[in-house]
Amino acid sequence: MITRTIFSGFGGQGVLLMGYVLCHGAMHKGLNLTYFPSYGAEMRGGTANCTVTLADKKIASPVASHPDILVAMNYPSLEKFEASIVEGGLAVLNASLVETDPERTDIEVLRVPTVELAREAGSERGANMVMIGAVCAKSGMLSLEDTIEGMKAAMKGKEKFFPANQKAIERGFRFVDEGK
Amino acid sequence: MITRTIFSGFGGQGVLLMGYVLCHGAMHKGLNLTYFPSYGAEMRGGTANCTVTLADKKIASPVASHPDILVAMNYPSLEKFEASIVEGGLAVLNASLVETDPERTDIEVLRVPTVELAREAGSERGANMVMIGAVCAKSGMLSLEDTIEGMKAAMKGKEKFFPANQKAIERGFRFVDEGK
Amino acid sequence: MAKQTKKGKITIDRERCKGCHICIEVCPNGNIEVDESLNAKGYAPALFKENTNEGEKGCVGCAQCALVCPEVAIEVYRAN
Amino acid sequence: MAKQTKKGKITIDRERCKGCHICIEVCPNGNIEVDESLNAKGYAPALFKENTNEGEKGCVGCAQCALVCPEVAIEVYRAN
Amino acid sequence: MSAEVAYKKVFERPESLKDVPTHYCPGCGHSIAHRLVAEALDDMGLREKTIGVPPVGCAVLAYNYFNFDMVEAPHGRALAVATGIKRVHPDKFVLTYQGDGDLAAIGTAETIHAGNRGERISCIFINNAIYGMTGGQMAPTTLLDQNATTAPGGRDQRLHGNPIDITRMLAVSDGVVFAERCSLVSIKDIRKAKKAIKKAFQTQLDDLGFSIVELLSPCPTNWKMSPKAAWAWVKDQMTNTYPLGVIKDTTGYEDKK
Amino acid sequence: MSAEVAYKKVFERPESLKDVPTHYCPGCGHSIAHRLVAEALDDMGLREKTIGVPPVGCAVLAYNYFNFDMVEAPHGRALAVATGIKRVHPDKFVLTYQGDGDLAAIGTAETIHAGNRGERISCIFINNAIYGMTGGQMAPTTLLDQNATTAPGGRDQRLHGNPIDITRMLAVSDGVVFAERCSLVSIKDIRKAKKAIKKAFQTQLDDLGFSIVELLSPCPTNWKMSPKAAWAWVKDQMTNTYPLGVIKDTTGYEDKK
Amino acid sequence: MPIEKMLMNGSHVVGEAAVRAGCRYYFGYPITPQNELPEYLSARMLDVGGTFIQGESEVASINMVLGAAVAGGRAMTSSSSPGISLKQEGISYMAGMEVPAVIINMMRGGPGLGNIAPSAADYFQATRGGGHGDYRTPVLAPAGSQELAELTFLAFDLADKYRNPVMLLGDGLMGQVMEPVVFPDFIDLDDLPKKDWILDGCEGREPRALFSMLLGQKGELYYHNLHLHEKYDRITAEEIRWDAETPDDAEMIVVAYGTASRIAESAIEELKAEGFSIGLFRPITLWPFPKPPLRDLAKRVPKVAVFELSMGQMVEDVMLTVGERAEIFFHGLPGGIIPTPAEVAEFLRSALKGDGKVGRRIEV
Amino acid sequence: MPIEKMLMNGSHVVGEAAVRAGCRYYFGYPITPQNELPEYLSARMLDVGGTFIQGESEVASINMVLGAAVAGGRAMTSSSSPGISLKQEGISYMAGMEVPAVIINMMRGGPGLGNIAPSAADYFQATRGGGHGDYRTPVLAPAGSQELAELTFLAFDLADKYRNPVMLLGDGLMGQVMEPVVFPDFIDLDDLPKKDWILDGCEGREPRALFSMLLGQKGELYYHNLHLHEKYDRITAEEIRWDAETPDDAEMIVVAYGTASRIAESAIEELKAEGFSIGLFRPITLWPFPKPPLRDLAKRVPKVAVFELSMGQMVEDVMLTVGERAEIFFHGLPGGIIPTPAEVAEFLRSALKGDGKVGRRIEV
Ligand SMILES: Cc1ncc(C[n+]2csc(CCOP(=O)(O)OP(=O)(O)O)c2C)c(N)n1
Ligand SMILES: Cc1ncc(C[n+]2csc(CCOP(=O)(O)OP(=O)(O)O)c2C)c(N)n1
Ligand code: SF4
Ligand code: SF4
Ligand code: SF4
Ligand code: SF4
Ligand code: SF4
Ligand code: SF4
Ligand SMILES: [Mg+2]
Ligand SMILES: [Mg+2]
Repeated sequence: MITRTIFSGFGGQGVLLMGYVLCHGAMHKGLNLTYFPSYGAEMRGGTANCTVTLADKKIASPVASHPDILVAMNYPSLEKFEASIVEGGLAVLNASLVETDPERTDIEVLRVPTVELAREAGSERGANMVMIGAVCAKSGMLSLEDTIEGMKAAMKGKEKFFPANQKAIERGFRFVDEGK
Repeated sequence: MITRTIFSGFGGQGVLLMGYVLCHGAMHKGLNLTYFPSYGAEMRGGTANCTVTLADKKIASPVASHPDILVAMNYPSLEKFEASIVEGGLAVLNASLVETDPERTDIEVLRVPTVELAREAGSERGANMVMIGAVCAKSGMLSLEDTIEGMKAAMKGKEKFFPANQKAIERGFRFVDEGK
Repeated sequence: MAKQTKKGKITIDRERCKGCHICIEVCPNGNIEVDESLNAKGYAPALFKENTNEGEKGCVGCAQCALVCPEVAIEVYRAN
Repeated sequence: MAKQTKKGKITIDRERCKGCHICIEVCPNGNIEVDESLNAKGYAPALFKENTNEGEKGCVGCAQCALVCPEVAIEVYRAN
Repeated sequence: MSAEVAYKKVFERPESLKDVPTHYCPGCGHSIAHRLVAEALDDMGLREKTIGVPPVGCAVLAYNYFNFDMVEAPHGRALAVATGIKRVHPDKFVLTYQGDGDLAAIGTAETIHAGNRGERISCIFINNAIYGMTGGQMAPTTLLDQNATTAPGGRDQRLHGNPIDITRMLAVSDGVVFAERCSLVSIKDIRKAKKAIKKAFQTQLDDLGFSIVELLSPCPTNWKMSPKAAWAWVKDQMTNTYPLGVIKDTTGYEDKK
Repeated sequence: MSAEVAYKKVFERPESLKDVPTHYCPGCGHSIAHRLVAEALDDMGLREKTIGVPPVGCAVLAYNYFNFDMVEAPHGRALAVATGIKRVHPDKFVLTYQGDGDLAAIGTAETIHAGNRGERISCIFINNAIYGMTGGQMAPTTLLDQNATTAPGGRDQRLHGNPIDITRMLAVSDGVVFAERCSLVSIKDIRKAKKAIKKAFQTQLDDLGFSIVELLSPCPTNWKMSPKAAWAWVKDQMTNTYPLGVIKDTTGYEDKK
Repeated sequence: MPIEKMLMNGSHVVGEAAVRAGCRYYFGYPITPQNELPEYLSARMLDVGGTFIQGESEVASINMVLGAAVAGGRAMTSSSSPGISLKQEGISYMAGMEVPAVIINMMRGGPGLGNIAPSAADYFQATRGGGHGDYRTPVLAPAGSQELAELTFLAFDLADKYRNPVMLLGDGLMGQVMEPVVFPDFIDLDDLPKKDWILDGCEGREPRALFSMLLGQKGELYYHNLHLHEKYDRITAEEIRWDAETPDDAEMIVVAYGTASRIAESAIEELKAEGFSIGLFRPITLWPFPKPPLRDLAKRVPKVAVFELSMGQMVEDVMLTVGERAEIFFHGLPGGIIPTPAEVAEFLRSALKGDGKVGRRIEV
Repeated sequence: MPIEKMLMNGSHVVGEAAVRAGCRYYFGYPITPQNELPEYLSARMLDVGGTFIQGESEVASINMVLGAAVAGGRAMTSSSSPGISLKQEGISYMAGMEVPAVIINMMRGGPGLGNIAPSAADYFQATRGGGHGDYRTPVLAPAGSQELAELTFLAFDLADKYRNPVMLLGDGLMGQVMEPVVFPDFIDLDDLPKKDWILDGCEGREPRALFSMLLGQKGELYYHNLHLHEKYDRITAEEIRWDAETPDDAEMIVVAYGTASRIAESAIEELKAEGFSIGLFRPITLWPFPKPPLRDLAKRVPKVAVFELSMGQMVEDVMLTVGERAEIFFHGLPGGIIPTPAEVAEFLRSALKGDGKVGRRIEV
């Protein structure tokens, strides 16, 4: 099994953190992984993205020509990566910012109203945590427990945010399970 | 025809100038030539030497493994280069400083009392000019005229020394011609 | 609140503006405010108060805001 | 000319000496001279005047010569 | 209504500055310094004879913003490159625009010697006490106790030495005829800075020697402050270590007046 | 006869100087500077804890003459090399011995920043206003109108700039706690120089900071003068451009007395 | 205790590994994309009582390393391409004086300032000696975080074993990527063999001198160079390292190192899925280049495909190794972009077909 | 007028030739064995109204050259091995920015400070780019004073023609040796093609910018490198130069350049006198290396003997050219001594016998 996920969005949307949470969750689960953040050439204020690869065997390239999953937190991200998703792949869209649907019909699409759900869960700032929860739930990459563990490991030192983040992650899982 | 000459002696004995005179004389005569002064590694106050190669054809190496002529202005020079002279080659020794004779018997030897002859010719400082005169006369590399032209070209800008040097060179030639 | 002729006025290029809000700091007459609606780059740009409330001095065209604006996003006009 | 006991004396390593002759310059009592016979390196070394003429003060062991000698070729002795 | 009144423009973008957005962060001093340099060149009619050398630093892209000839110099070598240019075009106006790491760290030798040779070059020195472009490492100009990514816990005198005052070192050379330190964080300071820049430029036109204007400049991003706080930090902290004012002036301009 | 009198030796070669001939020219200041450094180390009992860094310059072979550990540094980098050594052995005594080209030209940045960091290193700076080893090219310290093989007709201010005074530049840094300029061309000067060297060494032992002693030193060969004339030239010419004396002293030693 | 996996980016991995390998002296000047390394060490050295100095330049930094190493410390510096160019004189001196040290080059795209996207265009500089003179430095090319850690250890050991500078050649991408790493244990500095050549003051022994200038008239420099080359021959004989997976029926082997080898590996997986039989030969030591094992492979595999993040540098070593034993194909990407497995797969298909659509055939 | 022969040492020859070739801007830092060159130019530039600046360092000097060249002048610098190492970053920038300039390297023995006896151990650095990134600089290797003069002219012309730095690779011996030289006439600077890319103020035109940093997301750096390599391919196709004298019945050809080729020539004369038939192949451009002509020769001559003043650098280009077409023998002398024809003759005899007594057989 090998799964390549690209997280993409504005600088401020906590995109890299989402990938980081997924990585730590996968470590906790005992998977191999690589985490490749975009860097450099993209200058200040631009969009950020990272590629996370999970596998039960050795991972070759940390760069993905064709991601299995695209997590698009804004529209430019969808535009940029839609074409590269593998046939039958998954696109998880931040419904709060991305109105339009992908053009491709050969991929599955999940729309997550991250901001609204986060507000419900306590604070809009948890939008990215809602998203990672939804992504893990939908893709089955991580269980709820592993995801929460991943969040805790990824945010070591910032313990005061754990409860709020956990709520948001759980909300993301519930959204997938209950469809709302 | 190709003739390789090594001039060697103390720093102060005008060794490089002798070679320089020979070069300019040869240029005047229309020969090809290369001039290779020792440099660098030998540090201050040490001995100086230069290799002059004259030929009527293109000259390959400016470095001589086996000189045809050695001009030794002091004993260390004889010691250093004697072995390398070609069979049947010529060693011209500064008799004023070099008492001992070469060990080799397969080379011709000319002993020139440069200081005494220079004194005769006007000034001890002309010892190196006496020597170059003797060397050219003995080897036939240059005529008296070419040698004097060479001296003038080599010392361009120092015209005031021309007459004294010319005397010394002539004395060197006479020494070879007349054997005294 | 009454509209009134001002000695001066400024225009702010809201897309060029990076929302550092230094201009707001320096305007002696408080004629600039924060525009909460973000610009394309995601900054909250500065907004010139076209209208001044009773007692407010209004823009005098002193150009201090423009002088400090790092983005050269402000042009200043003075009534002649 | 008469030999006489001197307050001081120096020894000059003539082979180490490079004939800069600064010592000759600084000796307050003119006790050092140039040795015209060259040393192995071809320098005219400094020579200590063992004997002093009438009226000459002679070496006092002040070590000024040694202090300036670049080659550390001079050792100085003083009578006790 | 204001529409009825006629207005005339009293402040607009100088011609020496292209009408394009910059990549600088909000509240960055580079942007203001760029405008001042451009205004000075406009005022003095120098744009078309100017050749500028930007640094490697946050201002590396200055050639995208300035509206005159420019050439990129390797990090720290702007003044060596400028020296080559000026010797070919003594009749043209040559300026360098450099950061504190570029000018006072890797470029120390080039800076000191261009000044000492009295090269007819004007140097704009942006001192923000940090390595901006590379992400906030300690600069030789970083203040004591100031945080930097390579000075965890703040700059420590014993470990890192004191903030360097290279402008005062330059002032030791006779070849340096004008050196002033200004800041960019108040109306008054900005006006002063522009005057200093024009004076520095004048020394080159008058063939007097090397001139430098050091500009204390906020870097909100790497100082991890709001623009407002950064501007205040320059005024309250930086100027203690780097007092403002003329450091050297042998132009004799004042006397002439 | 003097033989009858007993004499005791009052001046001999210091232990820190090997008993071998040097390659220096007659009347060269390097030789005297070597002796003074050696005497100072002997007097202070430092020989066995000393690590020295010679320059690339005429003194490149100093490791053949000094009787303690030494490592060759690339040209101009002695103070960077010494910094590495001192950080590994803070308890050892580290000195550099550098020429004016080495320290004030190619090594400018290393010099300025070692001083600014206040490295606990003592620097002996031999200023002979010329590139000796390479055969008399102009140094940054070459005096105006002084001849050099790369300054035909003498150093020209407009072409080459003024002689650099790097020791005064160094003095700008707080990390530099002691800087004195001495010369080597008279009994008095030589005695002064030795005192200065010992004081510079003491600052390192007391962990105060960076210290430098600049020694105006004759180069008869490349000045094309007799040793006597060269010594006189230092006194009459060099000291005008480079006045002797203490340039900086924040050791507080005097107060303590 | 349980082996603990750590998740950190490549630059931090090198920093942590260096500290565990006994490095206590770091000197460097910032440059992207390797700033995370000095940043990490600026804090880490405080923990372990080591020295971190941000030099005033790369030139100063490499010479501080020289000084610290000569004083007996395990010392290192790091930079990226332009900064490494500035260190060449210092590296040549260290090689000449036989001073051990570790130099990290997290390559970026060039020439000049270029940009910081992954690139491997400093192969010639690293393996042929960008500095002057006849010297060599072992060059280690990790292909992932675990190897970054292990080869950092190896770099310090080789440096001390042969008294020679050693270079670790990574790239910007490697410095950014995070993978779980299991670090080797801290070495005990006291366990390291004592160095009898270092400078620490001559108390109780004869003074020592270290230098690279050899003026002697008896050919001292000549003989020193012969001595150095005997050492280089020993290193060549004893220290080559590589990684190879080659099916017995392989139609082709791909030669690639570092990040390029990771991309190539994925491309090979693609082609295997398409039914091709392809091997991968990954040099780990770039100098000495693992010639014997590659030459043996070339005897039984008809095609060799070389993929580099440069316009063609390592390919020369492949040519010098393979000669005419196999067909050689090359595809190179100059810096500036992030390479993808898809593009490499294209090249491999083209090489298999020999249609020359992507990359080119190389004639020796 | 009669062609006048001049007798001056090699360093002066380069200086005079540079001035005649229109060079008016020299920037350099002293280093033996090439000081006679800057010394000559410090005076000569005053005559011709040019600029001579002794930079504060090699790094400063190469960047002054960059500035002068960007401003449109014919500019040059010179140094010897350690100084050239320090110029590598600057050379990489000039290559990246396509700035024409001439760099003279009068090689000395290394590594490190070494000594100033003739050596040719900077071949790799010169031909493979000692600097970072994928770039090349044409490298010209004169073998005597006349060629020093002519190739100095060529260097400036190639630099301008291709907007690229060009290196002239000599050695200390060549700089000291005097041979009669006939100089080409002074060129008229106004005859040179106008440069439409230089910086001289934007009066009456759009401002220009020159830079090597290419951050663009569309692969600007990638395409720039492709552009550079098209240029390098053009140079490789059009500019190779060599000198060959090969009897039809040659048993062996000797490959050597620069001073080594002069020594080898004398050795060959010795062996010819002994009745052997031996040719000499002398590369004049080291990059691009004259592969086609050498490869043709290798097809008909059974043995190739390579002689270098290094431990073996150019020999790699010979191997890459000759492959297995001929037996390759190598003999190298590291720096530090003055090589003699006698020793080379020994090597050639040994190579002819194939007894491996002197030098060694090279397997590709
Ligand atoms: C030779 C070299 N070394 C290091 C770098 C990396 N680098 C780029 S800019 C910079 C320093 C930036 O700081 P500063 O000069 O103060 O300019 P700022 O960004 O603060 O305006 C450094 C170290 C480089 N590009 N080249
Ligand atoms: C990188 C490098 N550049 C240049 C040189 C050549 N070089 C050797 S010593 C020297 C300068 C000598 O002058 P100085 O430092 O004043 O020492 P001095 O000989 O006068 O005592 C130079 C330029 C070198 N060895 N290495
Ligand atoms: S100063 Fe300029 S950039 Fe800042 S907020 Fe005001 S208008 Fe915007
Ligand atoms: S011009 Fe003056 S008054 Fe008007 S907005 Fe700007 S600062 Fe305020
Ligand atoms: S000072 Fe020393 S070297 Fe000079 S002459 Fe006197 S003894 Fe000789
Ligand atoms: S010790 Fe004094 S008196 Fe004696 S020779 Fe020396 S200088 Fe003269
Ligand atoms: S990092 Fe600092 S200096 Fe650079 S642009 Fe941002 S604020 Fe300005
Ligand atoms: S050249 Fe000058 S500095 Fe060098 S040894 Fe001779 S006199 Fe001393
Ligand atoms: Mg800065
Ligand atoms: Mg000097």
